[in-house]
Amino acid sequence: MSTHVSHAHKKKNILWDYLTTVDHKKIAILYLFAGTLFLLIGGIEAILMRLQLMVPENDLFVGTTFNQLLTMHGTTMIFFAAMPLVFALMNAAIPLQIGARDVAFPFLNSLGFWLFFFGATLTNISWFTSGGAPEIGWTAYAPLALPEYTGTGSDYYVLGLQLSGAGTLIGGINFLVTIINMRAPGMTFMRMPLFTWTSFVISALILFAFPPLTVGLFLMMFDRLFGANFFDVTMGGNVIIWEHLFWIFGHPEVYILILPAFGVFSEVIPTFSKKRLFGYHSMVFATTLIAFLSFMVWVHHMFTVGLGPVANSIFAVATTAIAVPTGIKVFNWLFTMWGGRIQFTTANMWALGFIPSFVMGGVTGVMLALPPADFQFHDSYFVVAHFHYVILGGVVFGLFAGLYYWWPKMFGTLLNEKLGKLHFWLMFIGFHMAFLPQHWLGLMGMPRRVYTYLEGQQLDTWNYVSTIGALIMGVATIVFAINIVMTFVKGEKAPADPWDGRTLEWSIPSPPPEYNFKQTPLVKGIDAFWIEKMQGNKEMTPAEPLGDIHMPSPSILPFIMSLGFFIASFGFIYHVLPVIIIGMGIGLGSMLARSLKDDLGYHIHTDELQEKGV
Amino acid sequence: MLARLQLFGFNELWNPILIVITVVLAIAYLVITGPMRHRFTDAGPVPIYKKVLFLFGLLLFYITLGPLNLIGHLMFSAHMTKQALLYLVMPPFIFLGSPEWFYKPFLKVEPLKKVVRVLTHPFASVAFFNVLFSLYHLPIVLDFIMTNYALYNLYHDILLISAFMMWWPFFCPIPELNRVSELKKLALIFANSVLLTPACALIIFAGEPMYATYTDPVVWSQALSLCLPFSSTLDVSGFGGPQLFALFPPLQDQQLGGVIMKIMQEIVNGTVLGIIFFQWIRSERARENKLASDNRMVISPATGQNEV
Amino acid sequence: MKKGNLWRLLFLVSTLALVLTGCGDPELSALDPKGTGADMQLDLIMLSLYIMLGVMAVVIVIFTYVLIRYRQRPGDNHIPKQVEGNTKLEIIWTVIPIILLIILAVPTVYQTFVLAEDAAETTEDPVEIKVTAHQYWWEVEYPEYEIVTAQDIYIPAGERVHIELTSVDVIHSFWVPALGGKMDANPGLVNEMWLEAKQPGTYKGKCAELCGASHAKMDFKVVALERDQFEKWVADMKEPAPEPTTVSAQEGKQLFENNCMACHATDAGQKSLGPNLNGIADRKTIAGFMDNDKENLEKWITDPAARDVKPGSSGPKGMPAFHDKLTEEEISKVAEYLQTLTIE
Amino acid sequence: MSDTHVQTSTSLPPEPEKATMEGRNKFLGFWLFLGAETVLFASLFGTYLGLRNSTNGGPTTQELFSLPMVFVATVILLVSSLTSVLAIQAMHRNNMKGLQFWFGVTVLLGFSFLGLEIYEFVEYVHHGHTFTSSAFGSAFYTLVGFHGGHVLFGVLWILVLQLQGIKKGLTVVTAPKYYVASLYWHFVDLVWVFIFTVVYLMGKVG
Ligand code: HEA
Ligand code: HEA
Ligand code: HEC
Ligand code: CUA
Ligand SMILES: [Cu+2]
Repeated sequence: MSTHVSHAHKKKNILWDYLTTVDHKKIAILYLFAGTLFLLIGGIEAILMRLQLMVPENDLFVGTTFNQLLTMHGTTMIFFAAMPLVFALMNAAIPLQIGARDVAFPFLNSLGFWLFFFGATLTNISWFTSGGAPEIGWTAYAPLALPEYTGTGSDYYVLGLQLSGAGTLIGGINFLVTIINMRAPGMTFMRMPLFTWTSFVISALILFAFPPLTVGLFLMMFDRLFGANFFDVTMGGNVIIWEHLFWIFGHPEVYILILPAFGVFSEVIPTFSKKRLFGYHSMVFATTLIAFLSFMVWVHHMFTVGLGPVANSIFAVATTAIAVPTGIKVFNWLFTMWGGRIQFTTANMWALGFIPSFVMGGVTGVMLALPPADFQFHDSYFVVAHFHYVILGGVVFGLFAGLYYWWPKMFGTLLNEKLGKLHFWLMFIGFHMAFLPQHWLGLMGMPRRVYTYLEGQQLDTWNYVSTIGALIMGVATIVFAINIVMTFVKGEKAPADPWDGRTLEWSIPSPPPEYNFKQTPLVKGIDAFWIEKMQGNKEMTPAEPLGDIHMPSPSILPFIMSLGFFIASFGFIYHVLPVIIIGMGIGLGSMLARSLKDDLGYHIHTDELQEKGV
Repeated sequence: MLARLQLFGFNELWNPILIVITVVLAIAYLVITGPMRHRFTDAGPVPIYKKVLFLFGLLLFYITLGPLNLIGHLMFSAHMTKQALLYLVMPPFIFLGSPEWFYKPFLKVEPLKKVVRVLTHPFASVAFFNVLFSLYHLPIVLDFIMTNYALYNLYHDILLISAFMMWWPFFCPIPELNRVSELKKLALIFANSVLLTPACALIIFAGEPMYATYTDPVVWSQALSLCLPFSSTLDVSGFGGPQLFALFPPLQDQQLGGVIMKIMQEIVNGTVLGIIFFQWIRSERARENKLASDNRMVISPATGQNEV
Repeated sequence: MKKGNLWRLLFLVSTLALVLTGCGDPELSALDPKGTGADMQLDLIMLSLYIMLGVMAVVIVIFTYVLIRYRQRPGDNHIPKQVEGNTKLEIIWTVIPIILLIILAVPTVYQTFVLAEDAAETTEDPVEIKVTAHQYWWEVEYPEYEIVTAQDIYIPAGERVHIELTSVDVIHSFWVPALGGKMDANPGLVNEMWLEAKQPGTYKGKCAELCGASHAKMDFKVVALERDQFEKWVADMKEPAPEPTTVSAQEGKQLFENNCMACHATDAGQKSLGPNLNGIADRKTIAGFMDNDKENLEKWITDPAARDVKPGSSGPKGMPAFHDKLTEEEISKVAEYLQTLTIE
Repeated sequence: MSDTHVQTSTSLPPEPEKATMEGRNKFLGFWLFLGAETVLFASLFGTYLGLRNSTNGGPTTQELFSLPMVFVATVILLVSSLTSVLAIQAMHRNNMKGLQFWFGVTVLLGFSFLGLEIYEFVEYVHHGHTFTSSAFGSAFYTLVGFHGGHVLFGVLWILVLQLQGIKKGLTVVTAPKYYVASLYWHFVDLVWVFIFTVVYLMGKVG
């Protein structure tokens, strides 16, 4: 066995390169594009729904069709758009922020992506099948999701989520290990950038929250495909079990989405206020506390199920408690800006727009958490308004902030600031216009998930306004798309440190070389790069001499493995045994192949490094 | 209900023997941390707040094993309150209240040290306590244990010991034995919360009263007579059933019990999370300062980086 | 800075607009409560709303101030002082929210228990109503009066009635915003709640849990009557319907007995696969949402699952379309017959 | 990162499974994975406890379970846990033969456990207790079956590692694999102890 497996660095075509890559920076780009694609799909679904609801008794999308739209919109947005976009940023930034050359499990990283991608594709393929898309809401409550009531769409939902959920779990473990084991010398936990911290915490949440979903999906799958009776009341089943399992997962899931966004803001706001983050330690603590509490509140989605006043009260109190750590964060951001020098870059605009929008959504969350009030709010448009405020005003704004902020690091080009600001303003206005009126709609008696409403219930005006808002968001998205295309066509080249950044990722070239850091940096405190800059250094102090760098080899196996499970899923849905066997064979076979063949990787030698002269 | 408690005598309700034990323990503590301190090596003075913590722990000890123990046989929610206080709240207070030097002599004894080491293996002890605790609350197990004197005492002693073992890694009084990193402690707290959830959830969401001890008059009075202090001669068979004392209907009482357990545990774990976290910050600061002075990596005051 | 103002403007405008348009449909809106439950709920909503507006105000004020005061001005390149934190401030913004939450928690817990009370707590011998949800209609049963009906729930005003909720197929949710919040109807389980209308009137009810294609149209009504009126209604319900007088209605009756009786009973005490049609002529609506007139009856019988009626409602347990079984004329006769099924 | 070089020398470090960064990552990652598995089984246990009395008129737990057989299965699994410990100890002594032998025994025991389980299931089916006969049936077979699936995966995995070991020997690359596989095996055994207590013992008593 030779240690000199020479440089597998031949030029390959781009497609093959991306299919086989195990480089976290490229995987980030894969996540980014897949996530954006599904964001567009989910957005179009949203706009179609809003068109149907624009006027009373409209008949554009009626009954099942509308239910399919809303199910696919919710599912796509949460699982196939927001999650991968979060993972895109994590992949792009975390290894760079902690001064690592790579993630802990490059191979698994790629596997995680492909599992997600095939899962998402699977679910979306349902549109083109005779059974149609799932029509059960993103929460897929039993027994509506049982074969007695709905067709193969529900199977697509179950299997698609199962696949992509496995991918997410793998991703979570990868990031946990990466952050625990791969930090550069001096990068103690209490010096980690906040985005890394929040990502670390959500990875732990993923670890604990996804298995209940997995189990729930298995039970549902067994009920649907193999005649089990978990949710079949006539055979002794219990429909509430699904609700518990789903929300034990579902509630932490919303924090899995929002915490990384919080992390992004904690990077963006200090950078563009030219000030270190106010109350760093309490920020970290608030993050862990939110994560801790997030497992104790799932019943607030089930206040009307009839669990009794004792359970309701207690989960109410536990839920409202989350306002405290969240409030700590909000005020810390405000006081980061206090006394700073605030620059209105596009990235920062998103962060600034986030603060009032999210707080607005957060406080309606607290209102929802009061059971007597929730008896009115629950399953009404008030809830829809709440979660779009936190999700759009929090998660989506966070993703955009992160994207405008790290785009130069990811692609080496700068997005156009003018278009960026236009994108922001259209989105901001459209967003408030679309969702603020939905609060009133809910209180005025409009249930959610209805494909229409009757005339003469005074619901017309606000629905109309809401739809206009959604259309404006659509225009905003088109502006964003133009910006991206323009940047690819003739983007401004980005310097290594375009924003006068504070953390390690800005100390290396944009885009970074495949090995990230030529020499692992030595970290001397919070905002490591800022410290160096303040000491007059242009670069980080290295923690090791220049030496050979070991890199993992690319591999097509993750793709093939995921493809195998993807194929097998069709076998399950249509009860075709050979297809199941072939698919599982491919999947397990590539697992075996991976286990048998050790990846020795390759080395980049010192002379090459010097040649590149970075 | 409180008035009905008069049916029990002073002896049954207040358990004088336990008072004596508690007082003796308190005096012993005060003597050891006070006049007898100098018998111990490296024995620094014990600050007042520590003494208060310890004595509060002892107070909890008495309340839970005394009056609450009795009421806990009448009402499930009181039973859960007792357990939460005894296993989740009391041990941290005892640990926080006892000075480091107090343990040292014991742990000098090599075999003892080994035993402690094994018993307090962080993940194992957390798992052990939670499993033991969850098992206890399975209806059959609880009903069985509650009506069996020897078993009852044995199980509770083991639970109490395992609770101390579980808390040890978090509050380990002796730095040398502290082998768990702060990150792991955080993970342990998470694991702790997760592990207890199924038991609580099953109790909270059960659709009907599950424990014969709190619903069936025969089992009830059997269990009750066992829990009376052994100096008691009260005959409870004439009391009728649990309904006599109940504040709530059995189902709500049971739910409340589960909820109390859950909420107490959340508060305790949340607090401990905070304590660990701020210890962590402090130790990192200390390390940073030490590094700074060792390596002369002084951070320039111009940047204001390390302003506190 | 611009952002802050804009946001406030938006907020103001919409609040204003809300005031101008009123609080919605008085038979439907939770903002215009007509029941004791909804009253309590609105009180809590308003209390929480005030607290939340206060929180918002604080955040917006600081936010706006910071953006104006500390925005980068041209030519300014100073490096701000790098502040690590401020314990006192941090304690303040931890403690104040805790206090606010405690203020909220007290009435919340209290009301949660009040809403879970037995109706008998305030009303002696409350009316018992069993509501069973079906895809997509509501069956209503008064066990003590031996009445079975559907869609319209009659209750005496000024009293708490006791409601038992369950479902025979999927999960539905029972919501009468103007009277009081909702409760799920779960298959295999029974939920209890109380409802009290302060004054007589008709209140709109909705199904609030996604239950299939026509979830949007699973409406119902709660009709509150003065006690004596209510008792009269009970008595009337038990009277057999008058025999149809016109020839076409009599033919309609014949057709009904041949085609519809398998699923629809017409005498008060009897349960049937579909809604009991006793008194259908006096229902507020047909199938929960359509104006009660002959045209709509015909439309319904012709094809209940039509796109503009109740899509998806002709499933295995639903009502079949009759356009290929009966002629238009026959359907018209059946409708005429149905219109004779009054209770007065 | 020079410690990631592949060592082929016969002198292994004392804890070969943690000698390289990859090894340490694998080690930690696997522990985390087991954490996720724990939550997975906890959810399954919760479901089972919620449904175990919903027999839908079929046989109840008391009528079904035969403790002696389950007890034998338990002993088999516990012994296999012990043999896998012996295997790892052999590995730490750099004794490839011992490693292979004890893992071999472990695999055999695993297969006999599976055999017993299949036999047991067949028995139950004869008593009318099937996957589709009631909610209890579904919950029972899902929980116990999931565990059975884990056992099956475990034996196959160890088998593959053994075959690989014949070719590759004991290196810092293969050592973490053995170690992780034995961790997995312990975990699977531990889950069984819970199944034994919660499903069988409690099913028999209450
Ligand atoms: C990113 C996603 C996200 C986030 C962050 C949140 C945050 C919160 N959510 Fe939300 N929620 C959702 C996504 C999210 N939610 C979704 C998707 C649903 C619907 C699911 C479905 O049914 O389809 C939902 C539904 C939902 C419900 C169920 C409603 C129902 O169906 O009846 C409830 C009830 O308690 C709730 C509560 C809360 C609370 C208390 C918070 C808190 O975390 C908010 C905390 C923040 C603040 C409070 C603001 C800042 C704080 C201060 C400025 C300090 C001072 C404040 C006070 C003293 C109040 N949410
Ligand atoms: C990440 C989560 C996320 C996001 C970003 C959004 C974004 C939006 N959502 Fe949605 N939504 C959910 C999560 C999300 N939503 C969930 C979980 C539900 C519950 C589902 C359920 O009940 O089960 C829900 C439900 C939901 C409803 C309620 C449906 C009902 O109950 O009947 C509505 C109604 O207005 C709605 C609207 C919108 C709108 C207008 C947007 C807008 O922000 C969208 C803006 C548009 C775009 C971002 C893309 C526009 C694209 C184009 C214009 C095409 C351009 C094309 C090219 C360039 C090729 N959403
Ligand atoms: C197979 C069963 C079945 C048959 C046969 C049937 N119906 Fe129905 N009917 C239903 C069901 C179920 C509903 C409730 C549908 C809904 O509202 O979603 C219903 C609803 C109605 C309603 C509205 C009831 C209300 O309370 O508003 C009317 C009127 C009606 N049917 C009339 C008829 C007539 C007339 C016929 C025969 C010509 C008929 N039905 C035959 C099952 C049936
Ligand atoms: Cu019934 Cu929605
Ligand atoms: Cu939630």
